[in-house]
Amino acid sequence: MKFAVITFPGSNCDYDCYRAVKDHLKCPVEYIWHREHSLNDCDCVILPGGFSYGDYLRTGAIARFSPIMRQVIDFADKGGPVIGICNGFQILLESGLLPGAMLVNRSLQFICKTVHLKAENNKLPFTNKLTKNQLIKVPIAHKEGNYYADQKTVRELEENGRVVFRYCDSSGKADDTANPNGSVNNIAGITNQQGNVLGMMPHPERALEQLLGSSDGVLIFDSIKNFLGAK
Amino acid sequence: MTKHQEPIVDIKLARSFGINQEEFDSIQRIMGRMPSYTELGIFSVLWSEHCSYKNSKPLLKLFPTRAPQVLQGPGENAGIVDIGDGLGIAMKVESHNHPSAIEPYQGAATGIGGILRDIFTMGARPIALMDPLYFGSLEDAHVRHLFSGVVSGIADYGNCVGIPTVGGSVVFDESYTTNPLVNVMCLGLVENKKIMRGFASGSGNLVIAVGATTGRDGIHGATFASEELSEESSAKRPSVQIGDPFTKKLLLEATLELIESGLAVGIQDMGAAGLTSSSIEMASRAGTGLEMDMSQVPLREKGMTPYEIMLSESQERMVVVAPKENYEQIKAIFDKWELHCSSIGVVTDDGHVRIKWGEEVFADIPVKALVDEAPVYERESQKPGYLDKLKQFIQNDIKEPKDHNRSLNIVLSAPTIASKRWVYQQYDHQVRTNTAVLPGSDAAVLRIRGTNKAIGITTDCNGRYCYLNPFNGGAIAVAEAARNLACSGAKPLGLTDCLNFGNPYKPEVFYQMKQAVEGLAEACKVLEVPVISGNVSLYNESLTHSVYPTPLIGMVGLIEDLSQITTQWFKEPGDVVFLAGDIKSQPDIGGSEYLKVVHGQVNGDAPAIDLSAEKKLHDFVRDAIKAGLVRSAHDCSEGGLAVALAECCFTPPLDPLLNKEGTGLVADLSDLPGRSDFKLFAEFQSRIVLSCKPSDIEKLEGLAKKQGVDIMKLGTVGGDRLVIKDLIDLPVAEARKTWEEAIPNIMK
Amino acid sequence: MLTAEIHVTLKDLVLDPQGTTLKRSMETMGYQNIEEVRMGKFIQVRFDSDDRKEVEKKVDEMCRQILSNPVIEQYSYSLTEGE
Amino acid sequence: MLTAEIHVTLKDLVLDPQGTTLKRSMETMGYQNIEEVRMGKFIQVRFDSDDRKEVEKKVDEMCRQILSNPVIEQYSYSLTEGE
Ligand SMILES: Nc1ncnc2c1ncn2[C@@H]1O[C@H](COP(=O)(O)OP(=O)(O)O)[C@@H](O)[C@H]1O
Ligand SMILES: [Mg+2]
Repeated sequence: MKFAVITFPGSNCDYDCYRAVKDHLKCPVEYIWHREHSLNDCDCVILPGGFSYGDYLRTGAIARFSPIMRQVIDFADKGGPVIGICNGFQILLESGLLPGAMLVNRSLQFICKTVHLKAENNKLPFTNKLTKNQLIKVPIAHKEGNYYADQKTVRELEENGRVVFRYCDSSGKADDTANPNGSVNNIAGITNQQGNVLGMMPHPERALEQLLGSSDGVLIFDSIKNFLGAK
Repeated sequence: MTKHQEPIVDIKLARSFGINQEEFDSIQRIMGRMPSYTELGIFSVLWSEHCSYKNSKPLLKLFPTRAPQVLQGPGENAGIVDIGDGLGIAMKVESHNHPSAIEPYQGAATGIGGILRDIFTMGARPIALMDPLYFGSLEDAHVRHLFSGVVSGIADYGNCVGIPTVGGSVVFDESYTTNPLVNVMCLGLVENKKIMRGFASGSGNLVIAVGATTGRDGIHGATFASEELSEESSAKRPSVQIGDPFTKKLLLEATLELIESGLAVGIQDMGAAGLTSSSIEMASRAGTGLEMDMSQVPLREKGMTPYEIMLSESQERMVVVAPKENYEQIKAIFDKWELHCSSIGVVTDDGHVRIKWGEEVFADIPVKALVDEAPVYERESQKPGYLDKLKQFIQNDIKEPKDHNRSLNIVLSAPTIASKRWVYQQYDHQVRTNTAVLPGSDAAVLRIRGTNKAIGITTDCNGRYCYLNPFNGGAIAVAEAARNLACSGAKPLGLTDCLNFGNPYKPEVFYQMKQAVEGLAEACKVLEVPVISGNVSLYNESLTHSVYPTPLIGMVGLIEDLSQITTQWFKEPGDVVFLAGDIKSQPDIGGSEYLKVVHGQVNGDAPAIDLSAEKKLHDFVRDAIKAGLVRSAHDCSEGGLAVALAECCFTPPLDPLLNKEGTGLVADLSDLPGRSDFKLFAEFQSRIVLSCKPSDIEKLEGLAKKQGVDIMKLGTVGGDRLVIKDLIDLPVAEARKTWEEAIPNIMK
Repeated sequence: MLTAEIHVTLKDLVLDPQGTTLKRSMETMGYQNIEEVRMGKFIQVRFDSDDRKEVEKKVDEMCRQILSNPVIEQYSYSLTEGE
Repeated sequence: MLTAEIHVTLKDLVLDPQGTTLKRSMETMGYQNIEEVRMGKFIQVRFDSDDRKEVEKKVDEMCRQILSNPVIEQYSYSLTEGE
């Protein structure tokens, strides 16, 4: 059960994801440089957060042309689990593995804080340890997390349980005041049709220890391990 | 294109380079002839204030810089202190005041870029940034523009390179209106055996330029930083560059990979004065010489002359010195990170720096004379007249307001006191997943992975105190930093300072500077904190006045055990609240925020400070924390006791407006001396608010007694109101709203 | 020498947070009668080539492939001679 | 109805890191003969007014005051009738 953390020039949560797998899951994990052409038989791909190519032009726009993305797309097409966190989510959008696009936060500011999320789909490789509609506390840290998709796509996502995480308040209400960035329907994370690709703005790898404020991210990492172990 | 025609050198030209007659004479003496144009340029930047510290050197000698834990003191790119386990913390602060005044976003961003380079050049991986900032009043639209620009510049740059900005400070005062202070501090973690220094050693070794290409950016930037801001500043050739955090991130990774590989013998960043200062400093430290061929430097612009190449301040470049046989491997590392790497010269043993273009020599200067004979001035000092006038302040002439709730609300909503969430929420303070205490408490705390230790970090300086009493103000800056660390459970290891002052040629300004430095030095000695690095920023002036003297302190301390990390917030209802430290003196309202925002006066003297009492207090609090007796600890500083108590009640939930339940306070201050409003708002030093479990009261009191520290019970945690008997009674949620929303409301 | 001047703007249906904020701050500064503000990108690409047709093809491809995101953006460009 | 189309670009002497990175990436993607790429802003402001002179004055002022910083940027604009 081996994990790949893809490093693009400018990735900066690659280290945190690597530590999460190594220290928390205690599973083998390797960094894969974006120019590589192979995923080295890894069983799960993590596209980490950060600022690939400095977020220049558009977030994720340049990274999606990195050679390794061909392998990632192949891997996803074959049903392999791929999780994109923050910038990783943005790269998944740009590369077409997930629908929609990111706009700048409506405050136009970068926002770093811990938010409540409601886990609406607990049937995925990434969420099987969560209960349906469970509330978890996970930090966000982004400037372009204002998720946008046209109405048809949003309906499609909503009707098929593809909205995986939604921003909400401590009572689970997902209204506008609980929306940190203006994303459509408070969407914080979505999955593809097959359910093997997850993109989410919040950082579960930052929520693995009470020392750092929350350990709810454990549920997501443990889900993946659980999924891979059962396979 | 090989021929470069150089202008004729004479005193007029020298003056335009900022070199005076006396300096011009010594240059000719050192050279034994008239210098060439390129040579004059080299002298001018190395002898500028920014590089030579010619007006501050005698003062800097006053600082204590040695201690057993100091692995690297001042003189290198950054200082380093030992934290055990074979690890060290590299630390340095820099100012980017002038660029930020004319282009707040890019000015602040490139400031972050510069300070990062100082840290990773030492082989340390940057782990945290801090941003002490000083602006004019937020009532002023231009100040708001500067404030928001600076904050987003820091945010965009720091966030992009992936270094958490874990704390800082923001002060608002009219004295900084047109000349904000934008100081940035970086800390890095280094394996002690991998510390890298800027030495150009080993005759025959290659001098290699790596990173970005060289263009005509910021030529004469180092001298720009040493001039007062004027109308012309903005008309000059763009002296502000566009930050490139992406390339910085690549350079950081490539440099750390290079150091890890052991292929280089010396590395130095190209900061102010670019290739000139980096190469010459490296040669000077190693006692060697250099020969460099400018035609080999990767250029971005056409037709650049040797002079321009030597003085360019293009960002994201480093100089590496390494044996010839390692060159190909080094190049491979920089290729991987898509950065330039080009051999531009060799180390020599004749002690000269020789700048050539092909075979033609453009400069040939003895390194030792260039560095050692840089001018040093003991400037004239004169006590400013305003100081005696302020001493005549009689505090009892201040009318006591009836409604102290109202006063507390005014003080809590003063931007200097109010919550800085608007600022730090824009910073990624968690990336790299080590931040155990996020912004908002006295000191930020980062755990050190692979150990059971953590470090505390804080930045402090109250410029108003330094204005009212430069010596005490300086001492207080150090004391407050150490106090903030003590409150988080950390023992200070070392500090870095940024001396922000006005024009040193004004005797009054030099007086402030001298006194403040003496105060800093005295506090460093008594509190046993060595100075390990620092920076001087002079000429912080607008058309009419100097900024408040602001010797900013950044301090790092060690927490031996993760379980001892302490924060300022009350924890549980029923806990008992104490005031430790100076509980007997009469209050003095001089220099306080209360006097300023409620009574509209900046007057009186800075608070008194007894450094040995301060030291005892810190030791006591740390020992009490170690003994597991302390639930929360918060120092009293700006805003006085009332504000400190309120801040203890403002527990940090996700939603700033939802306070944790039951962390209100019922307190009684009747046993403290002095008038009610002074009791609440006087800014006593050497005071810490502690809370403990009821079952630990005796132990805590016993420890205090044993260590000779006064301690007094103030009240009990509980309820949802902040109650100070007969004086204050406010719902915590309401007070918190006032404090949280003050800055966001202004910045809307 | 040919230079492509490329405009990338948000599609009309997409709300523009930057434009909206800009409009608001202009209004606070006393500017009136502003109906709408939209923020876009202006990209200049200078080619070392004089082959208009070929360059035009390239530019169009660039715009589709990388310079714009069709989910939210539209583009237009023009070619000019010289620097 | 008048619409101002405003271009804000970096001054020629100022290095444009975004443009440089974009150029390098496009080259890696196989685009050749690119001499330089510069990134700028394109701002459209729609006014509910037909007074050209007055609008022009406003736009110029806006450009100087909020849309650009003369230390590093330059601007140009044109006014068109209608939406
Ligand atoms: N510019 C800033 N950037 C990041 N954090 C800040 C900034 N200003 C203040 N903070 C944080 O807000 C908290 C309160 O700051 P301050 O009042 O200066 O603390 P203190 O008085 O204890 O030194 C601290 O945790 C500090 O790190
Ligand atoms: Mg404090």
